[in-house]
Amino acid sequence: MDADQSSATEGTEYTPQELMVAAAAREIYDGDTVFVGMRLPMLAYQLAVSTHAPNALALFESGVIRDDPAGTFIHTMCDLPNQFEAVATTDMLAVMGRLQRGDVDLGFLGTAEIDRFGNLNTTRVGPSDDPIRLPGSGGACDIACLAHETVVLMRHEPRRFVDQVTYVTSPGYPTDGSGADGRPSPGAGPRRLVTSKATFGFDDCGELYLRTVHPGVDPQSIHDDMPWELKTRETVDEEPVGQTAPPTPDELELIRTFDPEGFWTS
Amino acid sequence: MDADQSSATEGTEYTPQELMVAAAAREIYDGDTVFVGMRLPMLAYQLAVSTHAPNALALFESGVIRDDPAGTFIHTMCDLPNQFEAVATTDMLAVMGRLQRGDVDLGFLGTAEIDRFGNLNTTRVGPSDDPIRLPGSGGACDIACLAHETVVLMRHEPRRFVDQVTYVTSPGYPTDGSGADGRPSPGAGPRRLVTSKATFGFDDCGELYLRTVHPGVDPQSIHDDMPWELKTRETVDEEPVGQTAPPTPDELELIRTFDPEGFWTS
Amino acid sequence: MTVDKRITLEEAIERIEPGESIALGLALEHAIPFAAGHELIRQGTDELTLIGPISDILFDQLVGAGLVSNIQAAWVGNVSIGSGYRFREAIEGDELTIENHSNLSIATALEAGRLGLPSMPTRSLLGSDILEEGPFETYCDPVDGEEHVLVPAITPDWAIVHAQRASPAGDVHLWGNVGVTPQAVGAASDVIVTVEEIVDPSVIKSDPSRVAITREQVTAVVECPFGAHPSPLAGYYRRDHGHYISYGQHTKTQGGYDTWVKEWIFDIEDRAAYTERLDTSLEPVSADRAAEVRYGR
Amino acid sequence: MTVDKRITLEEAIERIEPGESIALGLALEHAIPFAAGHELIRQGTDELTLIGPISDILFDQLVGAGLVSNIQAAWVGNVSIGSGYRFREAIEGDELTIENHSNLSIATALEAGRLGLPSMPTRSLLGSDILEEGPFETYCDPVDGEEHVLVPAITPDWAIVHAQRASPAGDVHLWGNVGVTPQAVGAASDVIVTVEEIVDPSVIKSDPSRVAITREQVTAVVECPFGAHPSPLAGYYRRDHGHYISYGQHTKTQGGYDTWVKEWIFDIEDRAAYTERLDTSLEPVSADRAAEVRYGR
Repeated sequence: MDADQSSATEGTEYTPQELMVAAAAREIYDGDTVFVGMRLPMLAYQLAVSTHAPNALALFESGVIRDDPAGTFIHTMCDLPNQFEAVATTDMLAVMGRLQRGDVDLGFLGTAEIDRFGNLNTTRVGPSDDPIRLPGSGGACDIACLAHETVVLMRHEPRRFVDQVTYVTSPGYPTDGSGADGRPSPGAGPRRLVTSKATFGFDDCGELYLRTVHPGVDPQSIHDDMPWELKTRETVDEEPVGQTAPPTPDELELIRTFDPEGFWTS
Repeated sequence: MDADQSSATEGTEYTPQELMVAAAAREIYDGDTVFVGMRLPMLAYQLAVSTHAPNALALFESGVIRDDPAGTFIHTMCDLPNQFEAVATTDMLAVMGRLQRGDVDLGFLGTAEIDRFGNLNTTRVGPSDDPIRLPGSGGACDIACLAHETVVLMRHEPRRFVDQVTYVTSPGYPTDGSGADGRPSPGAGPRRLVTSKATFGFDDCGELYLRTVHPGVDPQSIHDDMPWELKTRETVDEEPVGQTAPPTPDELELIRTFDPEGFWTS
Repeated sequence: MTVDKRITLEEAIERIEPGESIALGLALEHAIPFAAGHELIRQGTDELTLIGPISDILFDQLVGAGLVSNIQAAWVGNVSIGSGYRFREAIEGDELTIENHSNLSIATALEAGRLGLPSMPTRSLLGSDILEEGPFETYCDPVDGEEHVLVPAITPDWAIVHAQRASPAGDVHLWGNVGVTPQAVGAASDVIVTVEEIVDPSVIKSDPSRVAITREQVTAVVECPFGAHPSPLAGYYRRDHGHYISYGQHTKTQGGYDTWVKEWIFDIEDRAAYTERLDTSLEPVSADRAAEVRYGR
Repeated sequence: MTVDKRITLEEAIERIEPGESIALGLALEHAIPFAAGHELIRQGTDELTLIGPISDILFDQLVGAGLVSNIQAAWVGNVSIGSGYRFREAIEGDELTIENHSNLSIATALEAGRLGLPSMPTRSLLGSDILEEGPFETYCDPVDGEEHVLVPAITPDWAIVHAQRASPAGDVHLWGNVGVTPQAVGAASDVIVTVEEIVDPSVIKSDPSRVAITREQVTAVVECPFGAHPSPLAGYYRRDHGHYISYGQHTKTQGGYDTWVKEWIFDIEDRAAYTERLDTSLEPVSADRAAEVRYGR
């Protein structure tokens, strides 16, 4: 995790993080049971349940279960506003049991590195003789292995797309191209990658492809960022790469209610 | 379990059940963590904690944990008086986890049949082509396997002492005479058998021996009840078979407070 | 915004199909869902598999009604008097099968189900005929090199729980001892909750650490006052010991049971009429309010 | 009649020997026992193994003080800003070892300890380098025939828990989310409980379903108001976000940490003096009383 995702895009009325939150929120369907991690996913859940997914239920690995946004800004899933008037405040195995049993429709993941098959690394990067230590998995590996599907959120930087992640913290699809069927874990694997420039899907081989670019982003710049030849939506379902829908004014207003000082989104 | 343990001994001022409760209570040491089963053990714990073992803690498989007697008569460990002002009312794995971890000093068991090595049967008796079904283990097998030591309570009837129990519900010691070391389970096995006529110990081979007879009982009658040649305390520690201490007036008064109508003790 | 899961007891029990498996009597002698069990008898849902640690007389009543094919339990009887006569006669007559468990093995089997695991280990059962006759396997654990028992998961089609109060959405406050309730609810495919009172969601949300069952686990919520009688419910009513003793005395024969079931189930219109028949006060005494708890944000 | 386990924080922490293992930060970002951790720093108890899922900055502070040899955890950092700089530098400089876990694998390891099992299975970790590098084994479960991971039990020498209130004997009321608290308390050999308030036993006994830890699990009870600051405690205080951000800003170098630890730990007499230094109100709002609960007998 990094602290400084705060470079607002000049000339637009929303930040890249606000767009990511809106795009992530749209991946939550009404009635979903969602495993919600820290940072932007907390905002994405709060946005979704306030708009198109009023019956989405949030499970947090701390033991909190919620059906609505925390009343005020939160840094962590354990902040009192996230516990206050929760559906339940229980223990980790009570919620992780539901995850492992297969009851979670969608989980969110962040990452420092991603490979072509959605394998994620939040443990250590850099050369083996001079590694840089990151905080580690937390619940990420569990969500990657066990949620029915996952959505990955990542700041878009070329160095984060790698041929091979330094450490597989959270497994995506097998690098042999066998896709969801080749995964040793019960979950079906990543559905989306949402970056600060574009959204991506994963094809039947589990390989990343470009779905939409955010407003103002040149699709070629996305291809240029990749160390491999990036597939696009055209090769998967013959649809052209589209443009990511920007957050609506209502969505923006809600996001700014949840994060009034732009701590996570500026 | 049988319902009619109500034959008061003529000519004494206490019933055999009251004596069994007092003898069982003396097996609880101050500071013990005790796994308490239904019926007479509930009374034995209440007596012990009210007299010589004020710091004995009772775990009940229902999830109740107590440090004092239930305020009024109880049929079951889940009766409201046993939950009221308990130390905790939690779940079965919370207390069974402590049992399996080895934190329970003493557990109580009842039985329909017992063999020479303390193996107990509460599942089925009689010939295999015409069996009589009993209620089953409940937590008895777990207590037998996992408590550090156990005390067995049984109404004294010759048919209950058998060469081989019909069904091993609750394992005692191996029938090869290998004693506590030969047990596959972590607990050390039975410490005592308390019947309505006598108390018994188990020697290093895990074999039952006569320790004390209750007041007014002819020791020879105990030997006559057995299908095998019964060892006595003399062969184990060269002490003569003693007489079981009867309940004191204070003990009797307490037992009759806990079971005012003699439901379990008359 | 939330789905309202309130239906009648009749509607809830109609969802259970013949041949399905039901975990009930999960808090041991506390909070046994007798009203739901009696509705099963009324509807005649048969070929059932019953799952539970200590069923007290509810399993015996369902067996007496001829609805049960199989039982997975640690103990079946009448805690006040010992034997459950309908169960005994059915087992001795080979009319039903039983998978004998200990309390810990049934708790472990349900815990494995709750955690989505195929099996879980225990140190219990070794040396017993429960192990020999049951669905268990022994294995040598690679960590400590010792022999342990692997208990296969049990994942009931249904769990039925009686509790103090719930919201219409199915978030449940339950207090007092709970036995294997968390395990069975977590392991079951569907859950029916009967409660003394359905309350406004704000009541439940004022104390989220008291919530034992949450909405996405729950299929139906039924308001059913006195729904656990003759078992006790913390804060609501004491155990009706006389009812258990009387049930035992009257059901030593199938004919006796048939008379009992007519009087107490088939001839009774609903739970309110059942309650009116009782002539004993079971109201708890000393029921002071528990110490205050606040959350805040 | 009961043993009084009240001692001072200093006395409680003195019982922990260098080289022992301690589980703490068990409710994740909630109720982290910072006061106890700071006393460890004051006493200089070193060669420690720290165990926990998400430690927030308490692990970083103990690492910065040079007390930690080994960590078994899923995530170590500063939840408000990401990295914990003292942890990063120590790992990158090979000054401590880490056994990487996921949250579920650490919860499973502690659950195995709580249940007295040598190991327990999980479906997580498959395909990850956590599995490859860790102490785990894969096995084929005989029930479903699939590959699973066996997680060895973790049994800490100590668990330290901060809670709202306890009796002198060590029966503890804890509410709000608890993370892996039940698992770690059950798995540990000894438990130290720090609480906002030590109360009369009747307060605890008025609500036995609220009791999360019982006396026979507990070695020492310490009254320590504000003992979880800067983490939040349900009903008592909100999270002090600024404190986390400031800690991160000031501890990017060891020199910065040394200044920080002098100012916030070594130069502070006790927890009361610590509290006086804080210039922000963290009192929760909307802290209405939770819905009433009664038991009765």
